[in-house]
Amino acid sequence: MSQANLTPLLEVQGLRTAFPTRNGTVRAVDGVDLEVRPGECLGVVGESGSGKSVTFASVMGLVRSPGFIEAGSIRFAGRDLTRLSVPEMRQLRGRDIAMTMQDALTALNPALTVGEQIAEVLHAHAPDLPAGRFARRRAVRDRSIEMMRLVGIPSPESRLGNYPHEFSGGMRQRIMIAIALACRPKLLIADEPTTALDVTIQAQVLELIADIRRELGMSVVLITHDLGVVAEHCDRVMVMYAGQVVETGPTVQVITDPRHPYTQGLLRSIPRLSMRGQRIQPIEGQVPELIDLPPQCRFYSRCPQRLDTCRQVVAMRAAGPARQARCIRVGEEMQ
Amino acid sequence: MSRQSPADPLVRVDSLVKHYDTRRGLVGRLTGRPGVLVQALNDVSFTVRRGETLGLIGESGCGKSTLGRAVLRLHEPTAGRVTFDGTDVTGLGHADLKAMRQRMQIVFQDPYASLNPRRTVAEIVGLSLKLHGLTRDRRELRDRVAAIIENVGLKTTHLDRYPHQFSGGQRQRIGIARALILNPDFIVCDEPVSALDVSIQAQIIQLLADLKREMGLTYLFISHDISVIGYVSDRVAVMYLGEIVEMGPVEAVLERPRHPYTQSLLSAVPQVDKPGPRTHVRLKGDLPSPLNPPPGCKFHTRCPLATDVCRTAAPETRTVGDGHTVSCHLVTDDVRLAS
Amino acid sequence: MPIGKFLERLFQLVPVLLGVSVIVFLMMALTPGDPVDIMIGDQQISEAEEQILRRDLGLDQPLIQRFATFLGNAATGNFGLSFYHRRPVIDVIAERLPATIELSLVALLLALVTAIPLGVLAAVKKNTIFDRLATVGSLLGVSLPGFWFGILLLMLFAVHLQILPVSGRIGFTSEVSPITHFLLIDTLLHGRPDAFLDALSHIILPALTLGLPMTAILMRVTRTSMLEVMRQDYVTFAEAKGLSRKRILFRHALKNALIPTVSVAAIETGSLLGGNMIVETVFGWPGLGRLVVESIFVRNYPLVQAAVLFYAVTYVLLNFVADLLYTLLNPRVKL
Amino acid sequence: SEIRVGFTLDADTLDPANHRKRETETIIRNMYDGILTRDGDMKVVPELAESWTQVSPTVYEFKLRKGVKFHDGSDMTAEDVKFTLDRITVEGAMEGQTSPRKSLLGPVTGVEIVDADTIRINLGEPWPILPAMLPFQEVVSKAFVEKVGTDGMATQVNGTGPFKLVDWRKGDSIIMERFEDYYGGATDIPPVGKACVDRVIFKVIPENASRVAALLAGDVDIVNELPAHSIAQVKNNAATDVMTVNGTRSFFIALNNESEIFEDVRVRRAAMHAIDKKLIIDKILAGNAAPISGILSPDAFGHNKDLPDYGYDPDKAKALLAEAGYPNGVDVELDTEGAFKDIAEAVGSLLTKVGIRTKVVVGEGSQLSSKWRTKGEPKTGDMFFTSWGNGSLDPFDIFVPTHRTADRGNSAGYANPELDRILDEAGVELDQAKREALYNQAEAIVNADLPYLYLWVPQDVYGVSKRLSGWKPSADSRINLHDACVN
Amino acid sequence: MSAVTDDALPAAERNGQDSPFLRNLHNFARNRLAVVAAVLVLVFVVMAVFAPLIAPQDPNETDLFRRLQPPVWMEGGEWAYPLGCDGLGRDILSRIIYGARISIFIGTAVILVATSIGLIAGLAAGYLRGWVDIAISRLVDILLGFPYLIFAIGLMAMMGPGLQNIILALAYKEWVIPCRVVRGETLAAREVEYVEAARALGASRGHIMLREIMPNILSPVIVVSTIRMAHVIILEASLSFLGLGVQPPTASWGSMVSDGRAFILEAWWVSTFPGLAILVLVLAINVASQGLRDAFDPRFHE
Ligand SMILES: Nc1ncnc2c1ncn2[C@@H]1O[C@H](COP(=O)(O)OP(=O)(O)OP(=O)(O)O)[C@@H](O)[C@H]1O
Ligand SMILES: Nc1ncnc2c1ncn2[C@@H]1O[C@H](COP(=O)(O)OP(=O)(O)OP(=O)(O)O)[C@@H](O)[C@H]1O
Ligand SMILES: [Mg+2]
Ligand SMILES: [Mg+2]
Ligand code: NI
Repeated sequence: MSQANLTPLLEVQGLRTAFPTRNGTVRAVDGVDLEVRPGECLGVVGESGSGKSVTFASVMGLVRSPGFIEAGSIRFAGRDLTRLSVPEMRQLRGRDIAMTMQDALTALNPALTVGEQIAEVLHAHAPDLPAGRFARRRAVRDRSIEMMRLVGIPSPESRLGNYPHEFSGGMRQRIMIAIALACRPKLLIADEPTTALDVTIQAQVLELIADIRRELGMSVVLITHDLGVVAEHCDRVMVMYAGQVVETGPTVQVITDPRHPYTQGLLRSIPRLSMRGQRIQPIEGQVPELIDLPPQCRFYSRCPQRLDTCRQVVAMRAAGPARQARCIRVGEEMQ
Repeated sequence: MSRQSPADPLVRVDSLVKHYDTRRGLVGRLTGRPGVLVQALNDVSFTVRRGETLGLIGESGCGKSTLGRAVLRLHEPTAGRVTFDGTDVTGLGHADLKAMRQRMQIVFQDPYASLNPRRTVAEIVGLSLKLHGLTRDRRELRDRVAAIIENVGLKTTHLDRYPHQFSGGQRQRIGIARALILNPDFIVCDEPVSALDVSIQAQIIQLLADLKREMGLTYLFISHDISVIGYVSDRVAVMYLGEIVEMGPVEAVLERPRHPYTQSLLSAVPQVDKPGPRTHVRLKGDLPSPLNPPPGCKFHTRCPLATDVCRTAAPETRTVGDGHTVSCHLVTDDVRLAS
Repeated sequence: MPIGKFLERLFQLVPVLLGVSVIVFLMMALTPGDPVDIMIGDQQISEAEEQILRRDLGLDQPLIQRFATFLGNAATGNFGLSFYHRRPVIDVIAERLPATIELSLVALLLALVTAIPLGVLAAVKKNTIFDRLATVGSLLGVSLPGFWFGILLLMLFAVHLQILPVSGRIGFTSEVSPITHFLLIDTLLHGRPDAFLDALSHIILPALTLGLPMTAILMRVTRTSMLEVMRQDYVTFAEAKGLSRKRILFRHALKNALIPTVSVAAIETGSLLGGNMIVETVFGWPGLGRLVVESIFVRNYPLVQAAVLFYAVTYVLLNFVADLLYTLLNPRVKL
Repeated sequence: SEIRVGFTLDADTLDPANHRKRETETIIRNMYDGILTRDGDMKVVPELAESWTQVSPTVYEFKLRKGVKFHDGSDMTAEDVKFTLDRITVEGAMEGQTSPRKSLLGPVTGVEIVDADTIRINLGEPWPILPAMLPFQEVVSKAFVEKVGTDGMATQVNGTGPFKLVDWRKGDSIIMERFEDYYGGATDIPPVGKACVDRVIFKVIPENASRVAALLAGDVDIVNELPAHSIAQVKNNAATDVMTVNGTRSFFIALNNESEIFEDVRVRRAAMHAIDKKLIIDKILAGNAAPISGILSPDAFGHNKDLPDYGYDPDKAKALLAEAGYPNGVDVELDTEGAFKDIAEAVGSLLTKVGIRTKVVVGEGSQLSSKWRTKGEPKTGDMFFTSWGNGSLDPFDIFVPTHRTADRGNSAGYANPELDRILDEAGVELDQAKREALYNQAEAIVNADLPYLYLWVPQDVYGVSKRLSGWKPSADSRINLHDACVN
Repeated sequence: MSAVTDDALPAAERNGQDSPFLRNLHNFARNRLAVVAAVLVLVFVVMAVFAPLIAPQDPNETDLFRRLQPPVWMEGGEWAYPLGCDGLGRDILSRIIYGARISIFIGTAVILVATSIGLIAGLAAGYLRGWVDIAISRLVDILLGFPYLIFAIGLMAMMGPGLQNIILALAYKEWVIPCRVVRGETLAAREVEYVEAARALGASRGHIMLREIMPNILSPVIVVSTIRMAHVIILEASLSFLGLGVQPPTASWGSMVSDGRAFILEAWWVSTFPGLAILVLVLAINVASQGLRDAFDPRFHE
């Protein structure tokens, strides 16, 4: 995919999403900027709790109460989503931006057949469906079968009437993708589509997403914490840590030459066959709790290279063409 | 099986079978409706030598956890034998089994579900000492708990906290401490890192490796993450649908896999170090149901190389290298699949 | 498959019925109070005449023999003659049981149709005034006994407003020949909407009164499980699909939330069936409950024994229906 | 036109020979007539009979009315009357079973047909109360019984009464309509003729409050057993009124005469002086009861009008108690059924005030009855709040059972050979004046001995709609709707 | 790097070094509604204990001249008898105050006994499965399908009156409700990994049931039990009517409600006020126990 300067499909600026809790406000997303260009696949990596899901839940307008978007703008195809009314947002969801949930095992309603779950999104958005009641039903059914076939479910006609528990994990994930793609959205947000799956199934699913992306020319956001997945499938990557983006850039560059110490640590802590016998070097410590964080580099307490000067608010810095990282060292190197 | 090590194997599993009887209710039992047996383990045999880590990989539902639990007799095996340090564990009575449990422990996959949310760390970790009557003295109990807690990288100030106050990595450390406090010889690690963050996962793997070295532990290490298995194990067993299809030293199995399933598994692992699209050995379909496993070679439904013989006859286990065994009809000579 | 399950239910019925028979027989037999003495009441009677009566009632035999006879006869569906009605007990019960079952079912239905929307509403408006009021109201339903509400409703609707009848099962002009013995159904089968409305107006107050405690409990259960379900991933996913609020609440959330409601309702039908004596008395409802209580007081053994067995059977069958319903709601449960 | 009665209980059966319940009889009696009946003053008068005579101490002769038709159109004959009585009195006459009403006609040994219009009833021993007991039995059609059998009789009616059965909705209501060929009823109770209303419905409403509500709502025209505390409300309502009639049930407290405490007549008398009957009657029974000093109702045959009254006198009670050796009082228990709990408690608190510290213990009816009615076996309690009905208003079926040594209803455990002798004598005495004197004497004895604390005979209270006319309640608690009309 | 791990903990936990109990109590205190409810429950208990000091009248003093006297705000009411009088002219308020003794005692005792039995039976059925489960489940079915009143009369006949017997008679059938709830929860809990972990450590079945599973399934049991408490208090009245319940003149809320039945048309206050007392008590217990449960459940600490 070219890096042509097309206008971004999705552009998020200064997004802050917070959850008031008894112990204080959790700033789950704290000043995230990002953009997704048409046709591109953006990988989002980061540790559990780093705000990946909340960021995109904010984009979808699905932050669970008591959470709320404090600040920021979310522009999708030229429209500011934060300004849309609830019905307008509903119209948009599922039709223009679709999403698959982190856990395929719990994201499908156990009490409804998969056929119904696919059909209802078609009914809700009715993209070019015939008007008559009966004809419409038929069209929806045909479309559902087509979607199931597209995601590789064998004999879809007979399986429309099955319930989610009658499918394997991989198939459920595929059904969720079928639901997400039913209205041919412009943007697919795939939130950890493979964490619950086995490697061989994971490969199948990721391949499927890649194929469909190519076919439909849609943009994909692939949320994961597996750098391997990103390496294989994404054009660009965005690394998150504690509610902030710490590094972005073209995948190959970020992986071969990580600039942020967290990205470096992450890469180092992946066990590799080639490293047998050597010690892996895990990043010590834990991700900080996102309450009342001091105004300093969020990675400070775990950073092996920390300096006193890190105890200040650190902004994103350019780390090369189309690359940025949130570390004061990056600036130094550039200078 | 040749005796290479001076000592006998610590754990020896012979033809272990485990079927879950999901026939429900009286009528079912009376009429003996067939076809509702989950054949989770089918004739599994292996040994684990003292001080060794045997890695166990395979897809979800292939019977890894069942194997781990059956070895500890947390689930009663349907048939077969487990010998631990010369004692037949499968035949032990209640009291003997309890004594044996001091020497065999388990660390669970889910650090959230495996700790009782209403117990403090001290209670959780000290429980087994109390249960086995190893100490009556409260001070001593606490000291021992504190010692082990520090061993796994937590602090004594954590003793009176509840599990929910810890992060996943810390919880897994508590689970490890609980397993370690009885000073076991053998630990089944049932996917101890699957639920953890990338960076934390590394911490735990490292911890387990260090403990093994310090305490001379023996592990049965279950995971579906091949990189992790590759990193921690001395030998590897690959399971498919209740059977071990390939087993051998880690280098042999992971670098020169002989079974088509192992090969496809390996090629499916996304590699950070080689960014960009790759080609895989693509498997069709999903894992067949253990309720109703296919005849012949169980892998034939998904195997890209399956032949007629695969569909009818179960393959024998062949030795293809030093301690490297494979169950596949096709592996007569050194057939290697293109990746 | 339901056949197997059905057989199994029948199987389970055997020990339950045997247990119930033994308990009820022993209880009646061991309770002081002599049926003959009670029957004669304030009258003179000679020893010989008393013996005749005793013999006619079959009370001259030893206990063991009476029990054996009872079990043997019961197995063939013969429960003997009612001491007072001097007719086969089974006939007497058959005249009354449909009324009791009809009342219980309508009460159940009313409880369900009021409790579920209220529970949903309370969950949706969690912690609002409405929610609190609903909680207090539901406890009110449990704390104040049936007759209190019954008579209150009676005074309001029958005496002051005069829009509903005071007692009975149907008006004198609305008689229809019995088909199912459920008047609400029979009137419709006969194509008599006027009679149907009449029967409905008779059953509404007793059913409301009887169902009230159950409404209260079901409402709380629904509220709790609804809150639980609303947190599930599949509800969020439904939002992400851009479905309407109505569809999400009632199709996605409610269907799952009803699962515990149904199982609680199944347990509670037992107390509904066995607890309707007071309501039947207050509303002059010609049901079995009242008859049984009267029969206990006059030690009408055959009737009490048989009636208790019928209660047990009805209860088990209703539970079976609940199980069926359960599988409808929860496809994971296989019959 | 139609009359609806809000009635406490449903009929057990519609077979006049196969039940033992007053409520059942009340309902049946509107469809079946008896040989004899009672008028408004409780006097026994002929109904299906024209007249009767006592031929000898053990033989009664009845002349039957002519032209009486059953509901199915057939004529009533002497054959039917004999059949009716045989069905009740002969052992095993009802398809092998014996009528539970047999004991009500105790000494009847047989019935003879003298001619087409005359029958004779033979008795095994003199039994002067036969006429008083005959109103309780209703005449059935022989042919009909033979046709439908005992089973059929339970649910079908073919009587000679003013109303025919239309429908019996069990547990709910009994619907009857006027019998157009009715012979007119007892000539001594005018008006004579067909029933006034077209239809009569007995609607079963067991709950007191609901029955009252039904009356207030205009749903029913008559309710029985109107609770005393509802009287004011019914009276205040423009469309309804209250009617009362002296009842036949005597209320009393059995004192365990075998117990250490109540063995002493002074204690028994002390208890009697402690109870303010008038207060309780006024306050709890809304004035609707007649106090009694002996067992008999003031309306009963043989009632002794000159009995001394133990007035309410707490001081005297205390004194008597002290005299009996209880200056500091005694602790006793008063057993009662749940239905009379409040009255028992009121009595209990009055007793407590004079030192007979009473704990009210509520029990279930049949159990209390097995505890107290021991037929001479030893008793365990102290006091028992109870009652005995006297539908015939003849002392025979109240005095004997409650006071004769070891009899069925003698819950006091009272034993007085002298009284037994008087009662036995009165039971076979045919001279009514002598009988009366004997019972007067008996009343005087029990009034002095006080085995029971005699309390009162409550009135039967009915709530009626003001549109009702021609009806008044009857002391035998029948609801005879023959003469009742509505406007 | 000692500071590092502590950073990861929620702020509130860092200073929580005092005893867990105090911490729980502190947590409870923050739930205002629950505190109000708890205070209310306390008020009821105090009322019961000090009834003789609080009650304006002798609860058993009958005065037929005050029969069915209305509450103070109605015509004919007076301040000395603020909630009116019952059928024997006894002060309803005083009887409610005294009745708290019996009703709270019976309600609590029955629920405690029933819940304990139900807990043990439910745990055994759900954890041990097999024939234990079958036996217990069938017994539960038998009792659930058996009309209660018939049962009560039978028990009454066998045991006779007395406070202890009332409690037994009520608990006899009451236990099946918690039993069912517990069984269901146990079935789910027995598969949880911490239960398996305890088994792996060699814990006995008793230990696992009572120490591992039980504490974690209590909260639905508490919810059910508090609601059932209202039932029990009312049921006591039906026993009173049969002679098994509390004997007169002792006041109990249940029997007051049921005594009032006769007068409900003319004197609604006789049964309504004790009914409201039951309502308020149960409501308070409900709210307070939920608050307590939350406070003492370590998971709810955030
Ligand atoms: N409803 C909520 N209330 C309070 N905090 C919340 C809530 N939802 C999310 N958070 C917090 O927001 C932060 C970010 O969560 P998010 O789900 O985005 O993480 P993630 O990167 O998607 O992690 P994972 O890889 O586990 O999915 C976390 O610290 C989480 O605790
Ligand atoms: N208690 C049980 N009752 C019935 N079937 C069971 C039970 N436990 C496991 N199984 C079945 O046995 C098979 C093997 O399960 P097991 O948990 O051993 O797989 P696994 O390899 O550990 O999978 P995972 O990677 O998901 O943990 C599965 O099909 C599973 O459904
Ligand atoms: Mg996430
Ligand atoms: Mg597993
Ligand atoms: Ni790929």
